[in-house]
Amino acid sequence: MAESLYKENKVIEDISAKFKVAGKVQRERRVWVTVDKDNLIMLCNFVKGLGFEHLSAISVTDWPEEGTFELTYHLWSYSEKILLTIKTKLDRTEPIVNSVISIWGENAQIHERELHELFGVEFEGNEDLTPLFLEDWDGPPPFKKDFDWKEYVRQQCYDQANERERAYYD
Amino acid sequence: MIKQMNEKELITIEHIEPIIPEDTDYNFYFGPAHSGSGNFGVKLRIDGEKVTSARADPGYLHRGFEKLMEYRVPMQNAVLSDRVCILEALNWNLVHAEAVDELTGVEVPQRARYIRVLMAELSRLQSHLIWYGVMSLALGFDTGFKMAFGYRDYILDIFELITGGRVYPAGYICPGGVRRDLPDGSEDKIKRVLDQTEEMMQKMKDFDNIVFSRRTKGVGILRTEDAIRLGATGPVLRACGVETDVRKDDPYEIYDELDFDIPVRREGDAYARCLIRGREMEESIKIIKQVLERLPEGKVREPAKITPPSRVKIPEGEVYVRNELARGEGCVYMRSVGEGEPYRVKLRGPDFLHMIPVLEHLLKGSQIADIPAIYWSLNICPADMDR
Amino acid sequence: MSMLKTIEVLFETLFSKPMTVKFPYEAIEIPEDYRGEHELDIDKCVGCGLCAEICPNRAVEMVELPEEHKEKYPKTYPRLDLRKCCFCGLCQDICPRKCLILTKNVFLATPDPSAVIKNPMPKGPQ
Amino acid sequence: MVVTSGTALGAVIGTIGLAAFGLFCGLLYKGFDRKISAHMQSRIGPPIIQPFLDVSKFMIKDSVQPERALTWLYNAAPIVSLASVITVLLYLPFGGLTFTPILSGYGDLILVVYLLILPALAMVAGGFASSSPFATVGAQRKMVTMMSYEFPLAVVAIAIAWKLNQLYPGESVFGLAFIYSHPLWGHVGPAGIIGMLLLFFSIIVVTPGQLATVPFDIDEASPEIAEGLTAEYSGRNFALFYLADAAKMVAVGTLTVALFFPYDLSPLIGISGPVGSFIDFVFFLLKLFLVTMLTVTLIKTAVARLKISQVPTSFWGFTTAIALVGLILLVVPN
Repeated sequence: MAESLYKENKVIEDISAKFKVAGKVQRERRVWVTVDKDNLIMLCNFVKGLGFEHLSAISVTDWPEEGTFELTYHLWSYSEKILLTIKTKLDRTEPIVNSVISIWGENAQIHERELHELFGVEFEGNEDLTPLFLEDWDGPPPFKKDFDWKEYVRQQCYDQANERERAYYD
Repeated sequence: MIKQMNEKELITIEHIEPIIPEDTDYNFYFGPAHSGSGNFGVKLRIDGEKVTSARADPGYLHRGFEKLMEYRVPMQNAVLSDRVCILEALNWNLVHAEAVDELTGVEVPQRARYIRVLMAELSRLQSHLIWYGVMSLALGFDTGFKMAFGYRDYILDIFELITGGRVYPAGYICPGGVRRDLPDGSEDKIKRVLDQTEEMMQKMKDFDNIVFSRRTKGVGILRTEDAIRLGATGPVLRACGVETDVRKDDPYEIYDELDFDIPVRREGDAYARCLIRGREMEESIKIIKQVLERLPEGKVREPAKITPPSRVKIPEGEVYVRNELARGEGCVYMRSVGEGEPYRVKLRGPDFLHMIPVLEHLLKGSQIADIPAIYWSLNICPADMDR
Repeated sequence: MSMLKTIEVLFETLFSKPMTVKFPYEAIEIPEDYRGEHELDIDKCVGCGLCAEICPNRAVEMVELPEEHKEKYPKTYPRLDLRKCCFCGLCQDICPRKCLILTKNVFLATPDPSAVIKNPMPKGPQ
Repeated sequence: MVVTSGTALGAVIGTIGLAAFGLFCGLLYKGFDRKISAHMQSRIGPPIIQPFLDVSKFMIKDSVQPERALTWLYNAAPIVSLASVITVLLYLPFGGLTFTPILSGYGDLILVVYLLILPALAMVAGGFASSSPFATVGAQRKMVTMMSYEFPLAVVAIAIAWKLNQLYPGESVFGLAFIYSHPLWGHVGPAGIIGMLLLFFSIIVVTPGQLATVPFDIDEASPEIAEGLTAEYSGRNFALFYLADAAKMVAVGTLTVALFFPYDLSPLIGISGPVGSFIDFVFFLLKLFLVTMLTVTLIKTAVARLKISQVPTSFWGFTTAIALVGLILLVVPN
């Protein structure tokens, strides 16, 4: 199946010519690029110019042992028909990165709003980081690995009198 | 007689100020508790009959699948995956199963790949029928609603026969292939159902002039660059002139061996979206017929027996899978660190973008009477937005 | 114009057979391996607990039988909590002895809460 | 108003009997309407007596009242609505000429046409009184529909009265009993026939407007404004509205039959006396059934709802034009 991955390698060459990145072609139409936080925005601008207009998704993976958040931007180019994933690492304690709204518009804005709510990542330049799904949630960001939801539920709404709940908790 | 509850026993609900329109400018909740909107709310600011601003209010169906899937093995996640959006349960099964297959690198038997495409396309057909039913109900055409759900029931009978459940296939398309082989005699049952669906599509063409063209032409127009900027995918994007379909651009399963074409229109209004979905149903029927002719023999699942959760190991790696669902592009990013459960799963539903950025953009400046037409022409499903 | 076409279609449907059936008097028959209520054949069950392990909703629990059956059935047997169960049939597929089968019975609405927990019971008269 | 049927007591008993039979007939026709439109959509549909079950169910349920509602108007609206429909029934030649209408007089066609507004007006008042935003929007929309379908209806009434006046000058042309006994179809030339057909067509379009059935049910369009007008009503109040709606269907149907199909069967077959009048009565019910099925059921199943902005234009523009052409064709060439 590995016919000539010419287009994919060319993408990596274009990118690594300008930025210090670690690129990898996983299979046809799948290119993975890791870049450090500082020149993320410049890379995104450059890549948008290359034709990657469609921001498919932004996702965060939480690595508590390493103390980092790993941000992945999945971009699809309608013309090249390749999916480029840009990965970057953020410090876990104060995860701040500048927002890509200027590049991909409301599509990025709504993804960032969700990640801010579920992981607590700060996106500079995105004013509307108001709660999206969990309106009046006062607990810590729930999707982080070290959020012990069992403990949280036990404190918040464990009602001793209810026999079924007691059976569940003890 | 009914015991009169005296004042004390009544639960006192703190007084809620109802919204009485002072003059023409007031709030209007096309909200969750509303028969025309599904469990999802839009806060509209209305001046007279025009909508001046719209703000989506999601979160009524947030079940946290991405967190749940971190505690279960892929086989259990397959059962979970069809609840992400039950209107196209099998398509979501396919996305999840492919992600796990690519991670584990298992060689899915050829027969299973054909059955997977067969079931995914049947699921797309019934999803478009649901859209047609609910859209005509929103426009007041009751007959379209009753007939669409009536004909969709024939497709559900096929699901009942093959997967054992009408709406919930319970992970029929699972990592490694499909859970059960097709019962014998199901091929001609499927062919009969296709004829019945074609019968319904002929009726849709007959009803077209009364319902759709008058209420949806020139309504909710989306320009091409807005569509891309707002993240629209699938029929919504193809209605604005962008010729893209994940089954053609980023082929998966056996779509590259099948021949079908992608309907594209330029106008970008609600009527174009309706026409595209009608044409897509014809393409799906074409695909199903091709699959039925070339269905090979053989096994239907790579590890025939289900390995118990304690001994399941997913090799380390990360993968991003894109599929063409009935509503748009559905993707799964799965990251594994070598244990039995995936380390991180990110589900990207098409409606996450259609219901918040695209809907807010389209509703601004529209008439009140056009809200249902715009709302349902996007074929929204709150389940795969909230996840 | 297509208004007449619609009326023609409606009159055609008026005199053709309706799709629906009058449910309690006549019903659409349920196909063979439909995923309905569970049925445990306790003699074949060896109490391996695989069904409890695979259940995505943790609805299956291995329990011992009450005292009077203990000596005949010493092992632990699956107890099903139908409130949690989503009838996915994974327990039926993983069972090595094929003794936990999902039947075609789907009429599970019941007023008394105890019928929701299906305890493993030996078949036939005690 | 001259009370023709003898003593006041006779009138009271006649009223009660007519009201009961009108409501029974209305609910029965609603049952037929749901059954036939169900079969048109290839499904079995509820039993014919379903409306009776619905009404009895509503009667049992207790009627919850919103806290901020204007209580007296909120509770009076359903009663006024039902009462006004029953008074309309009194004027109509219900059941052919065998039973002369209990109240009849000189200008009762005009009175009936405008009395038919009262139930809708009562519903609007109820909607405003219940102070729910959905009901308020629904009430505004109902007023728009009411205002717009009056014009073509008036044109039809005047056309027929004008033609009758030409044929029989000096008679009480607006009296429904007179109209019922002088069918027009025989006395008009081909142009008149076309005129009558056009008038009948505009009545077909007006009837859904009066009854708020599908193309014009924007006042309780569920997808846009959930249940609109009657959003806050439940229990007995809603039952009264439901009955008023059923009786109104019979009233509007009878008016159409009186204006356009006032023929009796018994003279043709030559049987007179009690059996003849019974045959007439059954024939009338059959005519009423056909007219209702045509104007309510078929249109409800075949057409989608109009937008609020399209309702006035479709009535003032399209329907009125057809009615006026019908009027001219009917009246001018004699």
